[in-house]
Amino acid sequence: MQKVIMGNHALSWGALLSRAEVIAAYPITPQTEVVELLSNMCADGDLDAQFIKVESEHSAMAASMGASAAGARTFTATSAQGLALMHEVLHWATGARLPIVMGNINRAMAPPWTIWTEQTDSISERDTGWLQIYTSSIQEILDSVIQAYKVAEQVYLPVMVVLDSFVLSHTNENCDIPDQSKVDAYLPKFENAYKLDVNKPAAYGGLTGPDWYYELRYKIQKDTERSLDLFVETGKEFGEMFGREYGLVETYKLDDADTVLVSSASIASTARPVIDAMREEGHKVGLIRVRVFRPFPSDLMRKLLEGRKKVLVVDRNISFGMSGAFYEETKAALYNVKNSPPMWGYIAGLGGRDVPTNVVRDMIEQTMKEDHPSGDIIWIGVKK
Amino acid sequence: MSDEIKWKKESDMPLMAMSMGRMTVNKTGSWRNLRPVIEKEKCIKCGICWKFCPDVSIRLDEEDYPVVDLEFCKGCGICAVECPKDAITMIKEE
Amino acid sequence: MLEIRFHGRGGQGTVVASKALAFAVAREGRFVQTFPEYGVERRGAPVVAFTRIDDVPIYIRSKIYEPDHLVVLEPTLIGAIDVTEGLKPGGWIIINSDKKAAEFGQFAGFKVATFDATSVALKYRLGSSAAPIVNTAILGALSKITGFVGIDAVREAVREIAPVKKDENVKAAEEAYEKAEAEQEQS
Amino acid sequence: MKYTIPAQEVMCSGHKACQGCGAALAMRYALKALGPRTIMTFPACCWSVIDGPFPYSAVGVPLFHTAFETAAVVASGIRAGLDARGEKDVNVVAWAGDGGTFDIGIQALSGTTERNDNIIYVCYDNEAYMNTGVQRSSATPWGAVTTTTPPRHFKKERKKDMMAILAAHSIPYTASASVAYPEDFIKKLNYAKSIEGTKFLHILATCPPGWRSAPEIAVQLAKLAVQTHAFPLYEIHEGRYFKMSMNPAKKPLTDYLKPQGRFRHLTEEQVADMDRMIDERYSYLLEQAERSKPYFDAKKETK
Repeated sequence: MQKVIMGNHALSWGALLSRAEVIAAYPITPQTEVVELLSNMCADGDLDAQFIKVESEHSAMAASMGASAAGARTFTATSAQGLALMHEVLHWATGARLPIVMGNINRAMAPPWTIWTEQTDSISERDTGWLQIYTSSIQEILDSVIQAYKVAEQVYLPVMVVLDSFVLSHTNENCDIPDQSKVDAYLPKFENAYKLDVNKPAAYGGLTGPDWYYELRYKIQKDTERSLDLFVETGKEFGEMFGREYGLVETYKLDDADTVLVSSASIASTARPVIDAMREEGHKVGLIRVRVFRPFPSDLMRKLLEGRKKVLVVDRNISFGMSGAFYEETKAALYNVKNSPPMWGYIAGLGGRDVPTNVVRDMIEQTMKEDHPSGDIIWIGVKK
Repeated sequence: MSDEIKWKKESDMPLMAMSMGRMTVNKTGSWRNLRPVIEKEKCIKCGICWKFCPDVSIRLDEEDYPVVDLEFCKGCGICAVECPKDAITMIKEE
Repeated sequence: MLEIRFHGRGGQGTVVASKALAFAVAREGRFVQTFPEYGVERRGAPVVAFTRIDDVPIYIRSKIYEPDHLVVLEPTLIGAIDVTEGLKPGGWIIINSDKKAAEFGQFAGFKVATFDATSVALKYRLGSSAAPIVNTAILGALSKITGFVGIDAVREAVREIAPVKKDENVKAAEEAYEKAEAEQEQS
Repeated sequence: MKYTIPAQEVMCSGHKACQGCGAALAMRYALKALGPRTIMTFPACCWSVIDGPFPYSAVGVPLFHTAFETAAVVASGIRAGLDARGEKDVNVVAWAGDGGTFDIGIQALSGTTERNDNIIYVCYDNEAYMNTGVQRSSATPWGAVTTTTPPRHFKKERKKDMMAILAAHSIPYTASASVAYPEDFIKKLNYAKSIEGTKFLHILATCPPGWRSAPEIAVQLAKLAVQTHAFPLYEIHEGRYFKMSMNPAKKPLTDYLKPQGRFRHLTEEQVADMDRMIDERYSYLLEQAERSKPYFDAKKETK
């Protein structure tokens, strides 16, 4: 079914089509439409789910943990301050190996009060063990929720589907809403082998000393690494069934590119017409949109970037005292590589500052002009 | 399910910290300084000592006399205090 | 790609107008993208919304700085803000107004068309007399004047998007479509 | 022998509770009432340790260890998960200490209670943060010494009235119970099991190390708390109707305080002050119970 829907509703539709059994959520701008539509879907009987209207995001995640531990497919969504409030229990969900899927709308952190987009909220949670998908279109948001469950339930790890505040969350676009029967075939009912079961009583998460905690962490890392292949596999399978294939990254006009722009989410989307325009002028520029940020596809990035002339990474987030996260990770992935290209790290669009095509172009041109980056962090468009 | 679990490598373990056995592997009898001794003659088989044992270490035999499971009894002495007939005495462990 | 900017006041249905246009265009099989300029503006404050239309998927995800066309739902905004900022020469300016297009002499270099959407909205009791919701009427007028989208698609889109008074909203769009004239003032 | 409490043992020996632990007794009784078709969740509390380290457990029912402030809402989540999967006949129990209930967990507990989610919340109250080494909580009684309220600055605030806070949410059932009265305790849990909605049980659980008392008198102390009216046993139905579970003739407060090191510093005057506070609260409860009589009489008649 073709529909024009907003990014937030794409999350709701994703949860509906995935047949989420429990939803626990708390409203926060700019996420509210996600929970509003889900409430209505439940009230109308379109979605047969238990909806727990909790009193905080912390409880949204805690309730999700309980429901997921009981074996139910569980969905929640939040943003910024809400995500930060969840921080402790985000770790818990990972350690307890709960395949929860959560939408996070990238909103800049306060203070000052703000509601506009920036990735620092979800980037701050990159070490919680949540797998993270950064989306760049309304369609991709919906599709990613369904794929997220497929991956989460194989590795028993939670997945965050991330989208830009307003630029995606409140943008309406054409979206194909797949048939439920096809989604059911792609994503069958889930039987959690480790659920709380009165017939097989077990305690989960009991005190664990240094003798085995280390191995439990090793297992999380191994399964996180395994999820790389699963994202590729499930993305391919998705393509076969629905005609839209997804991978760890999306490349555009990359083959012979000597200058490569690496970015994510909506900035990477806006970069496409810029690449088109510059290609027409004869510049060998290409694009990598990083879609899966956790786990970071280091091998793939090495393969794609090794031997290029120049790489610029555009981050809509900042790790104060260092640089942007996508830049850090890309640089780290390329460090032990022989033909590691020089890398420019731009910070753009913090707090929802618009990043139109001319700004993207400025960053590419500056990179092309310079032989080497002047530092680890390049601010673009600061009013000085 | 009360056997001690001995893993050699991470692949022996479950995915997460999930219990695979019961705490009866933990012989708490070693915590004890004082040991309850029951004088059968005084016992009226009321079951109060059984009832108030926090360590589930007193069972009642076929004749309803209490038997202390010294493998687990921590020697707290509640049974001795609660016994209405003073039939239980706490004596020093050797 | 066509880029259209909508100007109105909070509560008038400006954002819905931009969405309804996108919904209608999508029904004709084209690609659309629509979004409001997001702020925390409350009822009565000036608001802006955008719609992009193309025959191929739309990747650009920034605001529209140089729109091809404008829709002004609230004529009193003209003068209060520079509605034509960035407007490409020769672009349409569709204004909800009972005045003649010729009376907007300040818009030299653009194609101006007016339509009294407020009267139509009031006739069908859309919104209140203090705050009539003019979006469905202006959309009917836009369909007729610019031909960006057919009235059939507008009808369906309005029915889909109107939260209440679906029939009245459809009638408002239809009536606007019938009455609107592509009178232009070019100088 | 005629058992006055169920013979079945779900909890096993070998757990890591201190000698004479009231919390261990509380769990033993609770599981006798609840039976094996029960799922529990523990926030950080003594029972996080008592249950035993990975890969072992003592409770004998499925258990989800959770973050300190989340017990109630994790229970809500478990219930929703079970409901979504059609597993209706399982008791879902949040089992938390006083810190996790009165302090850090009160927000989630209030949320669960306001939604009236169908769970049983048991607070085993040992009147301080015993698991971290006896720091004061808002459940610590007036006059008590803890490691953060030393004798010269003993706790000067009254114990938070958690029962009243819960009752103010209009939940179907709140009750206090004691490890010294297992029959009453089990009866209350059985009632809680039989009704829908959020049920809250407030259990006084003796803590010999934290109260600085001898382990062998753990049950005696719990009994004295009731007999001196320091910890009255009562129920609140539907958030409004009070019922005393027992109304013992008052024993001297010093009988309860003397054996506990945590009250040893109190002067006679201070004990008298404490006694007044206890009497004040007790007479309030009696008044409420008196006022509620017609409700329970009518209930009896309809039965």
